[in-house]
Amino acid sequence: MENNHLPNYLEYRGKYKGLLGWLTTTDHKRIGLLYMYSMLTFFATGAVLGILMRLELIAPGKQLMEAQTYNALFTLHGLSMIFLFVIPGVAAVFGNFILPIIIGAKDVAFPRVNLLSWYLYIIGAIIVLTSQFMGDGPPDTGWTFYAPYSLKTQTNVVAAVLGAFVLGFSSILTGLNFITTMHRLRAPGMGWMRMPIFAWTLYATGWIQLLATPIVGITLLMIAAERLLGIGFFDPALGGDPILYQHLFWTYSHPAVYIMILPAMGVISEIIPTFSRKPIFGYTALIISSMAIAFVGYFVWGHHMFTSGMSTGSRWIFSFLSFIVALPSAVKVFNWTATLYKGSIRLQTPFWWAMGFIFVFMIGGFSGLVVGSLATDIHVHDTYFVVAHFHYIVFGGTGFAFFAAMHYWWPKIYGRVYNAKIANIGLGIFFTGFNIIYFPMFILGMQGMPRRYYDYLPQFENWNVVSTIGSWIMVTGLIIIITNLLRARKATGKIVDDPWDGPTLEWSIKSPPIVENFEEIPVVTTGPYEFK
Amino acid sequence: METTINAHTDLHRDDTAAKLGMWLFIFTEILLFGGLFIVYSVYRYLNPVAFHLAHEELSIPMGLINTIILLVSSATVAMSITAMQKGDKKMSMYFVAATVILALVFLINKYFEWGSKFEHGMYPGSELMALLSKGDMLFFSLYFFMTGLHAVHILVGMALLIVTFFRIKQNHVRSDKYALLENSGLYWHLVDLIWIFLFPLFYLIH
Amino acid sequence: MYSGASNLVTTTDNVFFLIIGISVFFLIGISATIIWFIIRYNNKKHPVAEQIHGSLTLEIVWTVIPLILVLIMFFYGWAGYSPVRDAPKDALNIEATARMWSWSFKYPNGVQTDTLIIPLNKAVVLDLISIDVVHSLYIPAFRIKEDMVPGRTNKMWFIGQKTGTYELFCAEYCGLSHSYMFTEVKVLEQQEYDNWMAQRSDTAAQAVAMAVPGAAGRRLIEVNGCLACHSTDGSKLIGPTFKGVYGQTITISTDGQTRQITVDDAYITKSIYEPDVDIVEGYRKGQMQSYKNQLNDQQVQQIIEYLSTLK
Amino acid sequence: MNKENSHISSYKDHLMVLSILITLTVLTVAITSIELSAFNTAAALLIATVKATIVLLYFMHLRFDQKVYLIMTVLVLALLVVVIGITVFDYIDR
Ligand code: HEA
Ligand code: HEA
Ligand code: HEC
Ligand code: CUA
Ligand SMILES: [Cu+2]
Repeated sequence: MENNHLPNYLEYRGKYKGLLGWLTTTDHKRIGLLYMYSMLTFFATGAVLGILMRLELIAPGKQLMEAQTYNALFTLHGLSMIFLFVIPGVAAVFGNFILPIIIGAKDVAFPRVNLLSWYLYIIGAIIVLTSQFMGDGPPDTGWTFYAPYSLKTQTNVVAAVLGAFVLGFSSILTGLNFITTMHRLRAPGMGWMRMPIFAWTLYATGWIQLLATPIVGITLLMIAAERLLGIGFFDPALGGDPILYQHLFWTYSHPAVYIMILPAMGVISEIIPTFSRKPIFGYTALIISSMAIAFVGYFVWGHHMFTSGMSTGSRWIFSFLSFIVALPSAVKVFNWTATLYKGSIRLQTPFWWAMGFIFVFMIGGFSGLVVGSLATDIHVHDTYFVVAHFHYIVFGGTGFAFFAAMHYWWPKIYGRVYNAKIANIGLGIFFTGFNIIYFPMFILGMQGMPRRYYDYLPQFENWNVVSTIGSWIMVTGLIIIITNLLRARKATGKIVDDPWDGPTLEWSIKSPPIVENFEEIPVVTTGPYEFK
Repeated sequence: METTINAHTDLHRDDTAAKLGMWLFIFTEILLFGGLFIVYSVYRYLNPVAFHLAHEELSIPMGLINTIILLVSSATVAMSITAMQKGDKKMSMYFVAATVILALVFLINKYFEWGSKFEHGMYPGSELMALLSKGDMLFFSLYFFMTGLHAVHILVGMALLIVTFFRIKQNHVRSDKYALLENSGLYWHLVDLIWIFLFPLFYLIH
Repeated sequence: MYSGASNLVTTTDNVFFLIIGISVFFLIGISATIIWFIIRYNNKKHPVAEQIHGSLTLEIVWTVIPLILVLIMFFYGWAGYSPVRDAPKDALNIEATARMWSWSFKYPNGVQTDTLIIPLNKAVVLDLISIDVVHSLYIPAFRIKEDMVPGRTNKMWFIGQKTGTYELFCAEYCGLSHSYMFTEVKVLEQQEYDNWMAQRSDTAAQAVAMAVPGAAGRRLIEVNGCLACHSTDGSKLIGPTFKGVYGQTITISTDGQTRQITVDDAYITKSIYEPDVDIVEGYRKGQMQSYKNQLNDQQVQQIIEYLSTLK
Repeated sequence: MNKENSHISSYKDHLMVLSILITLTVLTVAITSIELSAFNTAAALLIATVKATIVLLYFMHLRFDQKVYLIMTVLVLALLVVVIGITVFDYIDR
């Protein structure tokens, strides 16, 4: 390479230096990192709240806090984990950093809108967080804001709701940007059917973001209007119907779970071929299944409302479709497994993360089948079984994939490798802790312990203790993992461009990438996963 | 290479991308109102009689005039694009200006319409509203919220058109580069599109 | 599991076993396959990968087999659930009312309780009513749960098939004391149940029991769930304690104006009918809901009588 | 502009479309002012849909643009209709 002197995106000096340079950047890579660090901060906040909740639940009765505090904690925990961590999650961080490179573009289609998305994200986050300190105290509605409780409580619901609205806007703009990018900026020769799976999952995600988010946006606005102006929409005293609120909320929030998981599945679909040294098995099937998840996932929202008093016919339809939407996920798991067959597997850290993902994702998905079935959901709805289901699949799925992506692309981002041994040890501890926290929750749920309980009956104590202990193990693991990665930016690690011999375009350029990504836009002549 | 900003915004200009982006945004807006249409359909289904009676409080001529105003304004933006394509800058500016003025007239109408309701003590949270039957209450809640949100969109559309007007004036928008005009136009049609449904749903239903 | 406590237990638990069984089978099968591949096709053992792109046959196989499996799961889930929808005609109809954060049950003959007492082997239909926000009536041992939505009446039915006492939780988050919104279901032999009911509805016997000053008020306070928020032993719960409240001088705020008053009949009546008008210092507005539709003047008088006995 | 999109609608076309739209509007008002009970709503909505289609096809140029836009729009609107349908079904079925 001749142009070795071209500055990479980290060293590059624009009009402004230092922090200001970052805050005014329109470089997708820098924006990706802005997202990453802000997101890690919110994740750490949410996680600390989780740990505090577990401490409170270590025994029946009051341990640390009053009921009001506990209720505010799980609300903020849910809000920040969902809206600030996993919904933007993989898409905003790695979608931003990797998507343009992996399809051979210099940037996203609308770089300035991209920066705007990040600002909206931060503004939304600030509004949500200040709702904790302003008004009549932190909201205590749960992240679902169910009416009419959210209309009656004296706490500061309006700010939290408006914050979520702004966050939704940010999410919409990201989706819009990515879709346009994929339509317009693929490298010459990269037809749709040569686009890497990760890009495809972002494409499917983008559509859900565009078409589902506005519905929750307007719903949250209605809640705000109802509280501020007394416009009756959901309060039965004013003629409204609380169940309609649930319909609208889940019309978004079920598709939203696929916003969380699809890019995560994309990451796994990138990692597995790289480390098995062979093309992904069933490329077309994976694409179809992504689109199918996005599409069918739009029509299953009612499975969150099986006990709400919905009509019998609706329960039938929603349960049926919930089972159908499990099929594309099954197809994905089978294809990942088949990719390993006759490969030449390299047991490196990102690969282990991918395997961890598949394992916990399966448990989460299977428990999804239990709650998707009518007879059983009547029993476990709103119990710890559901809490276990979604931690397994949200934290286990999206969270694992997020860390997998960090371990896979970290060398791309910083041009250095981390200490693999420490990373593996961290993963081991984390994985163990993870299962110790959340598996007991399945048992608690089957025994009938309802969720959002500040206090519980003595017979539930044993498993709660186990779960709390698990949370300490997991923190240890996570701290090891994160410090190991952060240290690898400078201190340790040799400098490399491509530690994994990756097949996709992002590995064909320097690490860290130069500002324009490619010195010359590549011409694509084959599918994405071809090994010599 | 001067600034990071330049390095990335100087990518080749892509009007098709801009248009695609606008369309995607329009889809979002459609679903934003879509949420309200869901609410409307459900409550209408639950309170058919109340909705029927409540709509008689609204003035059909007023609604009709506003509908026609919006339709005409839609035609004027469309024609301003035609003018632009033909290279007739003046004409194009006239048409944009006409659209903005029509929008203003629409809002003034709306102001009087809402105003007369307010005078009668009909506004969200008022005592009179609280006395209504539940179905009536829902009808007027929806009426104020949906037409209110629509009015907000009119304001946004007007702002876009005014910006476009000056961009044309400064020759930033020209006959070989009129994506902004086209996109403001698309947005304006969306506003019209939504009104096409709001009008029968609130003013005409039986 | 399979306790047989209600008519729904066996069918529900069968579905659990079916789904969990299939799941465990696949979980172990897939995990074992992955581990086997990792060992067998490790790059040390298998240095050159075969470039396989896919197989249509396999795709079809692993779409169709799970499709069949999920249809089976769906079917049994539905079949296990559908009896929940239609109750027998001759069932015992009880009105279950939830409010923040207590339960009350009203029998056809007007008897009211705060625990649900039902006869063995008899179908029971509950009309689920909520006064304020969404609650959910959940009896884990019976495998049944249904939300109580303000503004509409949901229904639930079951047959208690084993005598005993079971927990009844509120499963839908409803605010501060959601986790304390707890009561019990007692399943009694028909004979025992009849005795209990006879005693409760025997007006003469009741009159004797109620003759004790305050007894009637005490009963009202129990069945209306006041004790969820007010203690009678001086401890502070969500609302002020009832102990010694009558005749006490307290500070209240009305529309932001604070003033001192002495608790008398009129004040208590107002507190029960319009709790949000005068707020006792140190407590929050909006917690207590009006009892305008639940308690008549005479009952309020009985409550006052009871409160005045609490010194 | 891009090549595929060189179609220029004339002023006359636009005025033509406008007059159709206005006629349809007046027609709806006329129809709904006669009591036709259930048909009223159906007719009003049907006409509104026709009007919307005209706006989409001509004013918003879907007819002359690349087909993707048309396909996307149709799918999005279909999605919205299905979602409204499923939700309302719950209430009808109760
Ligand atoms: C990333 C997010 C995510 C994902 C991907 C999913 C995936 C699924 N979810 Fe989950 N869910 C949540 C996040 C998620 N969920 C959250 C956050 C909640 C709670 C919200 C709240 O109330 O606060 C929730 C709640 C929830 C409920 C409501 C429970 C209740 O409140 O009572 C239901 C009910 O049907 C459900 C079902 C499913 C199903 C069927 C899937 C399926 O998509 C799963 C498909 C996957 C598999 C099936 C495994 C892989 C397949 C194989 C290994 C092959 C073998 C398969 C077969 C033989 C079928 N989920
Ligand atoms: C992504 C989503 C996500 C994640 C990751 C978590 C993580 C955790 N959650 Fe979860 N949780 C939710 C989403 C999530 N949660 C949601 C949506 C709800 C429902 C809320 C509601 O009901 O409304 C919920 C509810 C919920 C409950 C139920 C509350 C109730 O119903 O009463 C509990 C109880 O134990 C719990 C516990 C935990 C714990 C212990 C963790 C822990 O695992 C967290 C562990 C993580 C760490 C310990 C990280 C520590 C690491 C650092 C601090 C590193 C430092 C970082 C840097 C240097 C950058 N959560
Ligand atoms: C949801 C919780 C809750 C329930 C249930 C409840 N209350 Fe209260 N109550 C409160 C709170 C909080 C206050 C203090 C604020 C206020 O004055 O409104 C209060 C105040 C009162 C007062 C005034 C007390 C004083 O010290 O001046 C009386 C009397 C009272 N309640 C009676 C009742 C009766 C009788 C019932 C049942 C029929 C009942 N309450 C049920 C929460 C509750
Ligand atoms: Cu009542 Cu929770
Ligand atoms: Cu869901």
